[in-house]
Amino acid sequence: MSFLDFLSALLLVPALFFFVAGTVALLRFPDLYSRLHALTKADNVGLGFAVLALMLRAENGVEVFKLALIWGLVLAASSTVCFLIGQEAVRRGLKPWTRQSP
Amino acid sequence: MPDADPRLYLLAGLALFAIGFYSLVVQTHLLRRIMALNVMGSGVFLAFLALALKAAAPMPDPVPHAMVLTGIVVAVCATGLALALADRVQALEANEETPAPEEPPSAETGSEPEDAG
Amino acid sequence: MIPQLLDGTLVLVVVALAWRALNDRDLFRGVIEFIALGLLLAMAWLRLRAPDLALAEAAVGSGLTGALILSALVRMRRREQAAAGQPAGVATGPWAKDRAKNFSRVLLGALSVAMLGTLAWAALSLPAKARGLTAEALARLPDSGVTNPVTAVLLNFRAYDTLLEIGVLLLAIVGVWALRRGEWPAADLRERPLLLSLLRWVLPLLAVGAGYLLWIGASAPGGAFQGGALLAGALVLALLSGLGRRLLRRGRLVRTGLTIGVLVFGVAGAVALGWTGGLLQYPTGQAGAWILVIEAAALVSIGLTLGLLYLGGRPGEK
Amino acid sequence: MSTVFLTAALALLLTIVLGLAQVFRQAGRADSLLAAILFGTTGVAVVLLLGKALGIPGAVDVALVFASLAAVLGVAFVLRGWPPDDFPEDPRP
Repeated sequence: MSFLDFLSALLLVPALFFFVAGTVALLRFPDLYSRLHALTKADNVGLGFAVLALMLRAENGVEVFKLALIWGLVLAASSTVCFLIGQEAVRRGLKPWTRQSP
Repeated sequence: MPDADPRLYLLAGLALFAIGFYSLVVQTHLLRRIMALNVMGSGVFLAFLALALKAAAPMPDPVPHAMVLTGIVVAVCATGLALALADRVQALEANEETPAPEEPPSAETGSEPEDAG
Repeated sequence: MIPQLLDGTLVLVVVALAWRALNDRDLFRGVIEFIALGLLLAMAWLRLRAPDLALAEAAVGSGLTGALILSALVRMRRREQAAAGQPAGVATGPWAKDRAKNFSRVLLGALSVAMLGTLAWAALSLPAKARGLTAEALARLPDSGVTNPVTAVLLNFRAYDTLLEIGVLLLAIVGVWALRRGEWPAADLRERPLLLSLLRWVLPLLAVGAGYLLWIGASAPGGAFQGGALLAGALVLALLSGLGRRLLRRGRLVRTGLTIGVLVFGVAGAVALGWTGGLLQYPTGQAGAWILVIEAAALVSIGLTLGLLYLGGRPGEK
Repeated sequence: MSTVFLTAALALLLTIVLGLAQVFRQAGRADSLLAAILFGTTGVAVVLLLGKALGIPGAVDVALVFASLAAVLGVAFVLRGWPPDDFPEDPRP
């Protein structure tokens, strides 16, 4: 196992951590708005680490470029979609969760 | 990396087919029935590809792959057509029950939906 | 150990999701589970070493079919509410209490299980190794004009299948147009500037991606179907945001685009018949160019057809 | 090395199973779609890792298509696919 392999495997650890964190957040957070964070933040960071790990093991430059493109696409798309969902939820009158609410 | 066991995926495909068949008959909502047809199709695809993997000398058999590719695209087209038909059926039923709420333009298309399917 | 675990998990989740998707009390959740099923199937195709199909499933199975069914669901729900005049219950499942229905359900379940058992017995008694057509396909691959075996089968060895399939696509869109008039998806982009800024670069990217998949299909996973599905995704986005309105007004252009696949394919078949004496038997040495031209035309037709299916009817103003 | 990638793919698949639990239990409509979008992002990672572990070169393209079509699905949901009678529940304790 070369140094690059080791580094690549090491990068997968935070990737997994963030993915698990995103899923747990989806399960545990109290309302739609907070659950949106699980999508936009944790998962995208996790994917970023996974992409980095795979970039180290890529065969050529084209693959590195494609991986970067995938990450950019997911970042832009998921944040836009999350904003749209949040906006629509506000328009429909969904109240954000507060500690006081039942 | 060893290949997947074809038998496992074969059984899964058959299970999807059986589930789809059961739901197709039991469920009454048209949308569910359309989804059930899709699931049955996916089961067939899964079984087909598992069989293709059995011939994995240098690579899986490309002929079933091409057929399933055709099948996937035809399935989505059939789904689109079926959804339009289901919509017509629902519109006609709604018109029968209540005297024309505000059913916009679709009523003027002449023929019954049945003879287009 | 790890591969077996992965296979087992994947298969279990696929079967469980299929059951839930079709029998969930809440129809909307059923649709969501159906979409997730498409996603997992794409992974299964990858595991079965069928990347061509994973591409198609990723685009068509989970993306387009999901969007189609979701919009149909909302349309039906709106009508149900308008007809009933009350907030309709979530699902109209067959959860009737009466005995006769339950009895027939049990009977059907038994029948399904029996069918599954018979099929499984038949399938498992097949020989473990099959010869298949791999060797034949690979032997003729150098003559086919492409190096991706799946594309070779689709557009050379069994090109008549594909010709008929493009015809089926045309029939489907004709059927949909005969049945209904499509709705104008009315989204106001001025309210959603962020969406506009996303579309500004995603739409061109999708178009470029479609071209890329078409080009690379000759030598690697990809081709007209996958590219067409990407194009359809771009068209759906354009229709949703109202940017596609201008395209739809140009009816003749749309109709030409819808038929160009069948036309080019048919003309190519006729010319090849006169030239070499075999239907869709391309002249020696030129197969690659023929395939590329046919695929390019098919890409436009497939993209337009799948995208316009989302409209759910013929375009046209009131 | 491919075992490492395969193990990571398996772990991500398990998080998808976990997320499915969120869909299965009585959650709101938008929430179950959120879970589906989450599967989209996780699915991209699974496809990439699986493709690397199995040595399938086309997997990067599959992930690319996945990523772009996830956007289509999300936008389609918000603009045309959100049932009009949503939000009977929420927030839940």
